Amino acid sequence: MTIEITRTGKDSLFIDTPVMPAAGTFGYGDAYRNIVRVEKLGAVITNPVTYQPWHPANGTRVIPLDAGVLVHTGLPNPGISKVLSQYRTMWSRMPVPVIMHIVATTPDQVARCASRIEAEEVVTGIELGLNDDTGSQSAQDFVKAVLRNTQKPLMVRLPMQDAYELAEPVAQAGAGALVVTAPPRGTARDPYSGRLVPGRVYGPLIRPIALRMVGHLARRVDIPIIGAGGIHSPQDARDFIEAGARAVQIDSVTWIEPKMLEIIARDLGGLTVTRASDALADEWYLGMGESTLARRRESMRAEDD
Amino acid sequence: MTIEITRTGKDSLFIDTPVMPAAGTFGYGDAYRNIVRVEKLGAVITNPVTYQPWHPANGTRVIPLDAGVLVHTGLPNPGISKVLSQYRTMWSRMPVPVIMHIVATTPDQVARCASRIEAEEVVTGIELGLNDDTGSQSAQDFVKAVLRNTQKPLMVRLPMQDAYELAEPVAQAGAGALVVTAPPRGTARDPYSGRLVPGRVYGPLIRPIALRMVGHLARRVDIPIIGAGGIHSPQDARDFIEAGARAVQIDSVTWIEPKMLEIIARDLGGLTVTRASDALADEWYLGMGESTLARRRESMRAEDD
Amino acid sequence: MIAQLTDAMQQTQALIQRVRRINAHFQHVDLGIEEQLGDIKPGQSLLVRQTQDWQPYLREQWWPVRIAPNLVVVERPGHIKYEPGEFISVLGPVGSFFRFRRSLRHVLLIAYDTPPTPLLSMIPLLIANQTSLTLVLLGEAAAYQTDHLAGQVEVIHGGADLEWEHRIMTVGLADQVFAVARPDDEIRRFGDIWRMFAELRADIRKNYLFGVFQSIQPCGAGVCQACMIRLKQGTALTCVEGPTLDLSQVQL
Amino acid sequence: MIAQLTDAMQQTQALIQRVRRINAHFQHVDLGIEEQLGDIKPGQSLLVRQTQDWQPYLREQWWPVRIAPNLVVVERPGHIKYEPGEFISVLGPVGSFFRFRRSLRHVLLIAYDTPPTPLLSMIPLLIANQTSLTLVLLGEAAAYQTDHLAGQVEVIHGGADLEWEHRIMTVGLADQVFAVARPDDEIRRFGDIWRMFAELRADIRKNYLFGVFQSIQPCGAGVCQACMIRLKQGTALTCVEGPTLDLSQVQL
Ligand SMILES: Cc1cc2nc3c(=O)[nH]c(=O)nc-3n(C[C@H](O)[C@H](O)[C@H](O)COP(=O)(O)OP(=O)(O)OC[C@H]3O[C@@H](n4cnc5c(N)ncnc54)[C@H](O)[C@@H]3O)c2cc1C
Ligand SMILES: Cc1cc2nc3c(=O)[nH]c(=O)nc-3n(C[C@H](O)[C@H](O)[C@H](O)COP(=O)(O)OP(=O)(O)OC[C@H]3O[C@@H](n4cnc5c(N)ncnc54)[C@H](O)[C@@H]3O)c2cc1C
Ligand SMILES: Cc1cc2nc3c(=O)[nH]c(=O)nc-3n(C[C@H](O)[C@H](O)[C@H](O)COP(=O)(O)O)c2cc1C
Ligand SMILES: Cc1cc2nc3c(=O)[nH]c(=O)nc-3n(C[C@H](O)[C@H](O)[C@H](O)COP(=O)(O)O)c2cc1C
Ligand code: FES
Ligand code: FES
Repeated sequence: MTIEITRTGKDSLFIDTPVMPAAGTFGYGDAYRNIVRVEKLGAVITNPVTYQPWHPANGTRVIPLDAGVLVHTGLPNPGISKVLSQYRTMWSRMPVPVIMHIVATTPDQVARCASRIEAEEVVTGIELGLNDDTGSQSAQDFVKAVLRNTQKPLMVRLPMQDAYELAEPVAQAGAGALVVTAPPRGTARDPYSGRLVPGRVYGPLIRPIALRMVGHLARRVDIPIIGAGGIHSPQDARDFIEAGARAVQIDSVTWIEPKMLEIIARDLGGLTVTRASDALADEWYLGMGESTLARRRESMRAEDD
Repeated sequence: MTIEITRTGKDSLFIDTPVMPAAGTFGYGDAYRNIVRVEKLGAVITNPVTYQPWHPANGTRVIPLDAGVLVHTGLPNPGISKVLSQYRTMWSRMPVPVIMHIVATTPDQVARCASRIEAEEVVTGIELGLNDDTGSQSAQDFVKAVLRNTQKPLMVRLPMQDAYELAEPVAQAGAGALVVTAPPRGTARDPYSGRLVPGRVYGPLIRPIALRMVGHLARRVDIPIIGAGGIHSPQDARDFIEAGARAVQIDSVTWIEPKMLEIIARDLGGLTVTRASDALADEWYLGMGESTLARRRESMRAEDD
Repeated sequence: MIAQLTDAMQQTQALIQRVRRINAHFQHVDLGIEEQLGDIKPGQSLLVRQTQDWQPYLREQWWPVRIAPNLVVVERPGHIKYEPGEFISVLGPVGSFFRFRRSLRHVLLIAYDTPPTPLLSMIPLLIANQTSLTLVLLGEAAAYQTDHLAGQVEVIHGGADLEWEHRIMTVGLADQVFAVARPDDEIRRFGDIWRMFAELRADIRKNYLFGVFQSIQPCGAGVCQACMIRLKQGTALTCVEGPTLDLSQVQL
Repeated sequence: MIAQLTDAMQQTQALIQRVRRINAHFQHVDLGIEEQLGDIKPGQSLLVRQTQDWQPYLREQWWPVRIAPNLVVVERPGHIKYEPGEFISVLGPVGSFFRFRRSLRHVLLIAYDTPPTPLLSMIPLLIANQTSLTLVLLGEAAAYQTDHLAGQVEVIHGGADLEWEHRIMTVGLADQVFAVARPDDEIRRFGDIWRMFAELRADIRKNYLFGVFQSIQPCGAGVCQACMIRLKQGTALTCVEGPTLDLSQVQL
């Protein structure tokens, strides 16, 4: 299976499996090396990177919600130069394309990021993350700033708040694909400090809202859409494909059940694991078949009798 | 306590308690008469009404989600004439203002609804529900269509999808207050039919997104904002007030725990019930103090010993 | 159809007093109920929450199978664990009660691909009234074990094709028929039942063939409109006018 | 600070083998662990999920108090019910292990307004090494009952004001100090502890006073950045470089 996930042209991006991690959920590609077999994924999207280093936000970072979580980080990262020097070698060994997520800070900084990436063979493409409250004009400026400085394929991740408004302008400006959408911004009360904390909201309830956006926008824009938002199972991922997405990004479930990322990728890649007994050695995953613990439990039960 | 919830002027709307049910969660005002003491609420918002009768949607109506639910009804209602003739008498006995929610179908039909309501003494105000995908111009046309035909105060409920975009134009067109926001549209798979079902998403995870919108818009528009979206407890409601809302609407928790609507209203109305022993007779609610069942449980336990 | 308004629901609590396994698949749970819940009548149900948090979000609909003063016995799937002494949150009574004809000699109950639980609360009442009762289990309903039912109930196991032994006779005898069907495709299945009766009888009169609807009920109070059924004339909310609707009036 | 990269975490399961009440507030749970989880070392923790659904959403951080081959004993609040025979989902090991000085004669443990649980896994190791141990319980930590701790651990109850008997002597004796503080305001409380030590000692050298951080960890794998702590130079992720950080390097 080969899937073209950006608009057709000489710089189009092809992947083998229509599943990849969302920026911010998979680090720079090696954090889950003992859990997720990266070669089963379509691509790796890096954590968000800015031109300059960014420091972590102050105050409360995490507020548990019902079936979800609000996270507030301030998007800390050591800046693009440090990230490239630290991960270049590791990325050169990646079995799948590496797509760098860059944050739309200013068109100038974004342009510099793009030209830095243009020089890096190990990076296959760019994902540009637009901030909430970005207007159409400004979004187009960001896209053009990237495209003027690189030939690499460009995906643009739309903020949920303005996805409907930005989709067409961003496509017109030349983006190769749209990621619909980033986790929405929210505010929640920190039960300890008593303060209202801003952040991003993650969890399964985001999914129906994102799925509706994907279904809606897939009929309106003529570049590929990559669906994202609260996907927590293979069926969820297939729903996005059915609604019109060319591929999907998996977000916070990777934090909670990292193996789920690979399970979804195998499923949509046509490698569904259905039974323990038929599984190839490398297809075993948690909960499948025999284990020493299962035997230990049996002996516990035998002692009870 | 008296709170002005629409912009100051001769037709402003005053309420005693900054808490009311959201349209669609409280019927026409009497469904919960044995559970919720209406006089503790600030106002009653009716179920959404259209000029013509609307029929129910086909297909699946309800899809349970994690900590939430997707509901798809098609907004059935018997049309404004039937609603008025059926409920006029009951509303005349309501101890708090009745605000009719009318759906923005066409400016012409909305204008007719407004002039029908203008003639009804029992209805104190209008809440206009804008549909998703309404543009700014069209939203202003709807608002003006209402205002040309009534002197009654007008609240406008913004769709979540376009709340940021519509807030200012709607305020400029003369709306007395904004309700931020209606439950967002979403899509979810019906596990039985296998179909993707469109509808509205309800649940606690909406709250941080809505709360952020309220905090954001309260600093940008100069008419009162009524906060709504996934409020499930008195603390949630107070969060919206702290973020800048003049009052709040309580939505789907009323379906699940109808008494919570009154508990929130009492709390924000300054009538917090803290202990069973001090509660006035009418302040008793589920789980407070003595009950015949508690005694019955004691005797079950005594038998066990 | 004009709403048969029952008295509005209450929100209160119930006490799990006793739990008995009745067969491989089901258990009966005795619920002690508060006086304020009022008189629950056969046909009405309860909307129950056991958790303090919001998962699951919607209440479960619990069907009484026996009703006594201050006590309701409900039939629940056997794999769920209920602890005697546990309090649960209850909304109810939900819906309208069964309406029986004045002179009633024989009632036919049909369960089609679903357990007959929602029908069972009428059994004690009808037996006390000397009404004879036949329960037909069709399709997947055949797996329902009936040893716990009163001996007076004649039980017939039919096939998946709405066929059973002596069908013409049982249908001919019945003064009223009450059916439940698997809720994921209730309207279609009630349509199957309707057409089956229409083949057997020249005309199906009013107040004869009823469906007991198990639509998911987000509110149970007539406000959310999610349980609305299209009638030939107008609409009905299964949580208020239902769960039992005359199938001659429903748009099948 | 350059990341002390431990080997990356595994996702696997553990078996609850035994549950013992150790005092009024806590229980010890014996977890049988899969070989693939590898060697867990004192200082590391596990991220655990018991539910199949998404409520609660985040994993709980479980702190070992004793580590043996294929077995980890964790200390959990007493009011939660764990069933022997139950499987739980485990991510781990999380974080880096405690680093001790080569010649270590006395270690001081401080729990400030929080149970000392995250510190306890070093006790068996240090006792085996003939290191003497003092545990000071400050503020709300005084409610922690210590009867289950090894007799070799000297326990001192202090006040809410960071005072305790023979404080100057205990601090003077200690070669290394490890502290936990209530997580809702950890940085401020570690600041209190730092200032208290700064009053007692002319200068606080590196590798002497450590904080064991209990930040909420959405991922535990260094990817979500939510557990990031500002250092005087740069930053540290408590889930990778922590949970134990040298307080002389932390921006307090
Ligand atoms: C799964 C996941 C996916 C992500 N995807 C994206 C993405 O597609 N695009 C993306 O940009 N980030 C992405 N990020 C980063 C994330 O969106 C947030 O930016 C990051 O988590 C910090 O936001 P916060 O709400 O935690 O903190 P905040 O305090 O809200 O962020 C810090 C401050 O920085 C501001 N800010 C953020 N970005 C900019 C900017 N570009 N220009 C000016 N100010 C800015 C915010 O408005 C805020 O005031 C992702 C993170 C995760 C975990
Ligand atoms: C708690 C609650 C609050 C509500 N608040 C509002 C509100 O503030 N404003 C409001 O309008 N409704 C409100 N409603 C009604 C609700 O928003 C939905 O309109 C209703 O539930 C039907 O939508 P649906 O998604 O279930 O069905 P859908 O099938 O999505 O709705 C039927 C169709 O009607 C279309 N439609 C809806 N309104 C219009 C319109 N005005 N003009 C043209 N087409 C239209 C929809 O796009 C859809 O295609 C509320 C309902 C509830 C339960
Ligand atoms: C050039 C630049 C650098 C920034 N660096 C940081 C940073 O290091 N950490 C951070 O949390 N936010 C950083 N931000 C985001 C600012 O903090 C943000 O614009 C400010 O907090 C107000 O935004 P808000 O209203 O969206 O919260 C940076 C923004 C810009 C434009
Ligand atoms: C005048 C008018 C009457 C409508 N009546 C109904 C109705 O009775 N039931 C219903 O579900 N939707 C009704 N609708 C909404 C239409 O069904 C809706 O516009 C159509 O389904 C397409 O909208 P969508 O793309 O948002 O789904 C009505 C819309 C208008 C403008
Ligand atoms: S369940 Fe809400 S109207 Fe019937
Ligand atoms: S918990 Fe996610 S980076 Fe530490």
